[in-house]
Amino acid sequence: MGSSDETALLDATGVAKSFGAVRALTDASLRVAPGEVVALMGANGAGKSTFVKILTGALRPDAGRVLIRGHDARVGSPAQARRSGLVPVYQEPSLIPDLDVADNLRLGDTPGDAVLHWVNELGIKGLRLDDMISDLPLATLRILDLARALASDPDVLLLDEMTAALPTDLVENVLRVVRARADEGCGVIYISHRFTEIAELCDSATVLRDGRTVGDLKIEPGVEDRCVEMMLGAKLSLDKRDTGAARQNKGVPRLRAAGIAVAPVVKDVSFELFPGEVLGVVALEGQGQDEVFDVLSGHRKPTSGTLEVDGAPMHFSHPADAIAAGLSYVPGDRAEALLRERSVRENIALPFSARLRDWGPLRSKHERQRVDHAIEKLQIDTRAQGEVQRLSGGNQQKVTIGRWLAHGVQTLLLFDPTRGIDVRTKRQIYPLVRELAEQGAAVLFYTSELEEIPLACDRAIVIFNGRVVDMIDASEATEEALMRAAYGLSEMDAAS
Amino acid sequence: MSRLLRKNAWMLGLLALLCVLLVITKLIQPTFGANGLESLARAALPFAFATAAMAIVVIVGGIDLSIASMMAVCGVTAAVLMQSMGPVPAVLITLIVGLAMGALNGALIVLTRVPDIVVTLAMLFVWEGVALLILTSPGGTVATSLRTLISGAMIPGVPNALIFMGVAVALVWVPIRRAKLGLSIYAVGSDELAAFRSGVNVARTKIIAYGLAGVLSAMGGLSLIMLTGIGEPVPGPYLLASVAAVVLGGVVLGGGRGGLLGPIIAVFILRIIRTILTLAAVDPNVTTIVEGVIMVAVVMLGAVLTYRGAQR
Amino acid sequence: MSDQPRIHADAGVETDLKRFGRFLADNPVIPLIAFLFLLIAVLEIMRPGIVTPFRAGRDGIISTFWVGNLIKFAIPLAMLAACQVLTMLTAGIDMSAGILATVSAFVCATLSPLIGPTPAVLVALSTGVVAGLVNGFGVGVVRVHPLIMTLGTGLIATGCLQVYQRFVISTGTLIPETLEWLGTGRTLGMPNGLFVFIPFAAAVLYLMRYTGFGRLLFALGSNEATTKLSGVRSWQVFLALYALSGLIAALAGLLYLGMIRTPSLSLANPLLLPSVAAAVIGGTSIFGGRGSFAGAIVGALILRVIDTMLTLLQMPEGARIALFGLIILLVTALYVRITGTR
Amino acid sequence: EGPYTIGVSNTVQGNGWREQMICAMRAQAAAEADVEGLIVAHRNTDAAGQLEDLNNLIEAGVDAIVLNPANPDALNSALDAAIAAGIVVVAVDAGVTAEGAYILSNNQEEYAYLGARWLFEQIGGEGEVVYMRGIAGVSADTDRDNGFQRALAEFPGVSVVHEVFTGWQQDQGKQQMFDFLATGIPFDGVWTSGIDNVIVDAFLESGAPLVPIVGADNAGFVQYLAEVEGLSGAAVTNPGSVGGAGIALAVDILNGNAPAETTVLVDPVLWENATAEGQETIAGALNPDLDPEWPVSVSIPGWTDYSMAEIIACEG
Ligand SMILES: Nc1ncnc2c1ncn2[C@@H]1O[C@H](COP(=O)(O)OP(=O)(O)OP(=O)(O)O)[C@@H](O)[C@H]1O
Ligand SMILES: Nc1ncnc2c1ncn2[C@@H]1O[C@H](COP(=O)(O)OP(=O)(O)OP(=O)(O)O)[C@@H](O)[C@H]1O
Ligand SMILES: [Mg+2]
Ligand SMILES: [Mg+2]
Repeated sequence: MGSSDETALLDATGVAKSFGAVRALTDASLRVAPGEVVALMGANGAGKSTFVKILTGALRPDAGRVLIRGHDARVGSPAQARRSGLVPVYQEPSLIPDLDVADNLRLGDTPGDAVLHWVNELGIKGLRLDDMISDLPLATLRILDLARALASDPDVLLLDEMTAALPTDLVENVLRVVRARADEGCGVIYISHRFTEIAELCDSATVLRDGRTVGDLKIEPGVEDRCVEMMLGAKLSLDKRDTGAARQNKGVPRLRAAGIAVAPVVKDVSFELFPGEVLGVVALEGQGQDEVFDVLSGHRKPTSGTLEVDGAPMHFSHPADAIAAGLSYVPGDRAEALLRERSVRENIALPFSARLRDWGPLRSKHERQRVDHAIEKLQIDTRAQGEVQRLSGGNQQKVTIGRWLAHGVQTLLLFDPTRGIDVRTKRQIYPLVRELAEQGAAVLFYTSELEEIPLACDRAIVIFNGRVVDMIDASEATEEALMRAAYGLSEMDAAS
Repeated sequence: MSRLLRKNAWMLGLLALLCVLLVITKLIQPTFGANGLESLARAALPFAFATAAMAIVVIVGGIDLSIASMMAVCGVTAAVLMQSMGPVPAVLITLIVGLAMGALNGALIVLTRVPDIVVTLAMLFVWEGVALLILTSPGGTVATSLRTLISGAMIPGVPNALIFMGVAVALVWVPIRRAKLGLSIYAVGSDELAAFRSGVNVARTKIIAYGLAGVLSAMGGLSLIMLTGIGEPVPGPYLLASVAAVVLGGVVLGGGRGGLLGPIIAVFILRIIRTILTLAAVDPNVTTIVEGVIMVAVVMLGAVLTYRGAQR
Repeated sequence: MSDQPRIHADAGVETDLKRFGRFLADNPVIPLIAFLFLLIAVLEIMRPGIVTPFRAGRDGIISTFWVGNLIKFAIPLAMLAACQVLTMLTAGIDMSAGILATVSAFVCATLSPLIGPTPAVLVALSTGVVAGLVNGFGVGVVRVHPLIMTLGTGLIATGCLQVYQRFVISTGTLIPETLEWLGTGRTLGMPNGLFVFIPFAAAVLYLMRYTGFGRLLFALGSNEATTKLSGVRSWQVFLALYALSGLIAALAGLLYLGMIRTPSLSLANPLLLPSVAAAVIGGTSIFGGRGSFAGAIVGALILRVIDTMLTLLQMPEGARIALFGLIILLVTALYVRITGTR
Repeated sequence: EGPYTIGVSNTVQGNGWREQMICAMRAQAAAEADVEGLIVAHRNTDAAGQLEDLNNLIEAGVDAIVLNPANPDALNSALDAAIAAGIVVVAVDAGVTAEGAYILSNNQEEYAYLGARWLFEQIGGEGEVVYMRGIAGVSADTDRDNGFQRALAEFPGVSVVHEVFTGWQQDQGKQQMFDFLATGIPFDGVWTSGIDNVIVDAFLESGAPLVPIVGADNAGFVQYLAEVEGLSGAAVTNPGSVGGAGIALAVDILNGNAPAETTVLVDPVLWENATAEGQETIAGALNPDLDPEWPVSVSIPGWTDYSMAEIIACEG
């Protein structure tokens, strides 16, 4: 527990930073004492990532003072930060894609054994030092990033939305390991939009709003509302959805998958998705959910199995085929979904020009209307809209959803759409998804945050080891039940 | 083992292609032998150095359009110097000149933040002009000791030119590839931001990579005058040829992937194709067509194979 | 509760200089045009009177309007730069543009006496389209790197031109009158080539900004995976793009033929590197996703002004060439500094 | 003896003069009964590339090599090897320094001297001239510069007001002349290194008064000399058919009829249109159907045995 009379490991005050006209930070401050885990909180675009980048020398501040163990410090580069004991895990994976794991570690002089130890500890099995980074899944990369940070024996660990792309089991491990490090005296700055994680891990919270530190809080039961109020400058009710009576699905399903298999991961995935329904998908990391979404979106051909849309059999050989059949896909990986140096408008309007017959003059009025509607619905922060890469991570994520919102959807395939999105916007996305469904769309919704299932879905299928092992109704979908199912435990129950 | 094989599949494929081409040469011209190999190796020398230079800057994520011009500068510098001093100091000075030119290219890229292709396009003209200022028309002299270095074969069947090339490139590249610097070069080429965040000094790495390209260009310029015996101020056709060989050799434009061996094998392939076409007395105009077709076809084949692989 | 994201009211904090810098960054053509005028001013100081339309030489009036010539020679260069800008938007490049222009010019001049000017022009344009389709097939379908693909087709086209050339050595050459009129004629002191170029430039600018096809070019250069996700079949775009680039190159070749009036086997080849230079000086990124044809036009004019300056400077050829490079570097470096773009 | 296989090496492609040279070689080879095959290495490259081609020709087992050398000194290693292997070496257009090689060359220095002297005389021995050269740093350009400077030294009243390199490119030359005309700095004559008809065009298109212009005997320029009102000028012959002559010489040597001298200089001739006599020569040389970049002088009397039609057919 940090208190002000101890010497802080890190004490930053009055940090400011502008990007052209965008003032990301105006007056941010933060302190971390040994053994303390401080949550850095704020809405999307509040400046959290910018703050972390400044503290670790990846960006130069316009103003501000940083003390490390009470001494003035000028952190000029990430390498220098590391030498001063400040070790970050940035929100974007910071590993070199074309080098293998060993070379990546050698680059930062990090001992390989220690990293492998931490990787194991964090629950990733079978990682080899000669694996190419570009071949590894996102979750593994995040874990590797963290393991690398841990292995370099940090005094202060800065974790920027480390867990956003992780499935529940891995999140647990991360929280456990980080807590243990803190107990050994390491200071931790922890950024996440998930209150459950913060409640479990953090001792205190520093809240940023519009680039300014608006206050510090002690984490204790019931602090959530107060915290949200500080983050947003307004109250937000966090009530649950009234799931009501279970839906009655009748007639022809919008989407029917029968016996889908993708060698070697997916073995047998079958489900039916009806118009007006939001069907959740629950799975731990690497159970085949990625491949299933790839098949549904036309990215990959299944080894066997059939797809039907509105009763007609479908064979997709290109995403365009899936889109023509009304299936719109929001991928989990933003790198895949965004034109980084193009504007928000162009990103959202992209599908309007996709087909050969749309190559002619743009219908700009039609387009502007739809795009503006989507921006408004999702409350995308358009301060830096000239280039999507200048948006904060959460706002980038919203753009990927906005694209299909503007285009209009029949069947929406959402792969972890709330990754890195702040509480307020999440609370707007669930009703949005519901609203789409009520208007007749069918939604397939994979999320790594189990608490979202009852908030957004009617039913959920559980995928374990490449098979659909269970189907849970929203009314019964407690986190515990989902977790059991996700670990494949309910199947064993049934067998015994 | 299979990993190693897969990693180097492209290079092994190129090597196999080279062997096939050698066999074809032998079939067309049964007298083709040690002499033929030797002149092949000599013809490949300037291309190999230009290609190695280009490969390094492409790996670091850039491109250097001024390589042929730097070769011309180094060629005339050495040829002029050797009129008044011994070969060893002249060669050393030339290598330093090459290093300085390359490093200047790199420094300009880093400092001005102008994209690599623009800076080196401008420097293409600057170095070309400098070469003409050093020597307005072909001239100068080259020590015979240097010229004999790349002729004949000390080890039967292995031309001296090949040994010279191997030793020179290896001296520059192997220690760097082994050291962390080599890793940094690949890292910067692969993902500059991630490299910076992993603690790599991006600016220094780039300048060094361009400097290395300068040194290799200097070797290319030296090999030119070793072949011809005089310095020529007009840049030869090495720029586009080196880009083609680099890509053919499996280095990805954009950076981070590939090595030097593949591109150098590609140089030999391109050279031997010309030999074959000459031996077969193909109409020279058709030769141009055939060269173009082969270049495109090999890369197409590679693209199709890797695409298939990715599609699984 | 306020739902709208807050906009910082920070206009007051920002200095005028910074704001001006940002204005320039948003309109990158403006500093380029300023450079152009600066260079022209330097030229006028070097050779007083060169820019003015009519002036007395020793033997009376010489009706040489230098600005007209500047524009005249910049037109084909700017057209080839359009090939580069369009392909660079998708992170490509068209290294065959110069040769395709030459092929088109040579084919037109040699076929005109045989089949008449109009069919010859059509055949010439179609050579460009066919070669462009080959490029597009290689890049879009087989996924060969554009640099290699276009380099390869350039080589192949050179060879074909050489072979073709042997059959028409003595058939004579004829340059269609319309092309001569476009290439050498003037209206109100301005080259007639503008009658082709202005609609052309307008069409390219429109294509890039206001059509779905233009959107896709930017999108493909920015992130091909994303365009695929959005339902774009990229091979269609590449095929159309490179065919268009070939067509533009062929058209530029025809105009150039009308201007130079000597169908040489290397007529437009030397325009290739300058066309790339004009595109990149004009702010087009070779890595795709960013580019401006207006900038490329100004870039072409700048290159031509530098050419004139150096032609008129009395200095050793080496110094001239080196100076050319240094000026290009200086212009782009200042440009990057002012606009803050890359 | 025969039949022989002859190798040809040339380092500039896509230039009318060089194309004619190659065609002359083909035509001459077709006309020679003893020649069985021609292996032509013809591309754009530098001296090192020509070395490669020469080595490939040696490897191909040719009996003779006829080359247009990129440089007189740079090719010795390959040429010495060829001569040592008993291969006859004939350099055409420019010389080589290899011992034992035969040279049948257009006299480039004389070429420039002849034209420049005519020009300086034409402008009355004083005034300013524009000097439009070829490619900086290339041997042929240096040779011609020597000739030009020699003539210039003989006319102290003449000075060079603009010196520029056209790169032997039509568009470059035309654009540069436009620039000179635009500056308004007066000049009295133009000497060009073979980029000539576009220079006349530049004058005509800008409406500037014509001055005497010296060029080469390219079909386009010769046509202008005959037809353009008010143009006084001269074409200096530089026949591409030295190539054919080279083949003839190589065959002679192979057949044991080697000439006493290893060097034969083909001296250029000047055709001017200022005198009636000259106009007649030009009228006789006109060939309106020929590619405008091709020299009109297609044969060298005593050295070549083919007809106009044969060289144009370019087969062999
Ligand atoms: N390179 C940049 N150029 C311009 N604006 C930028 C840049 N980087 C960040 N910004 C802007 O700075 C503001 C703060 O961004 P930052 O990434 O720090 O937010 P954040 O608090 O991490 O948000 P999120 O929760 O969405 O990750 C945002 O408005 C963003 O658009
Ligand atoms: N390319 C990506 N695709 C998918 N997930 C990503 C990607 N990059 C980062 N993430 C995950 O998303 C989370 C949020 O992204 P990012 O780090 O950009 O957010 P941030 O700037 O901190 O913003 P926010 O507060 O809006 O989440 C990260 O913690 C990371 O795990
Ligand atoms: Mg962030
Ligand atoms: Mg962010």
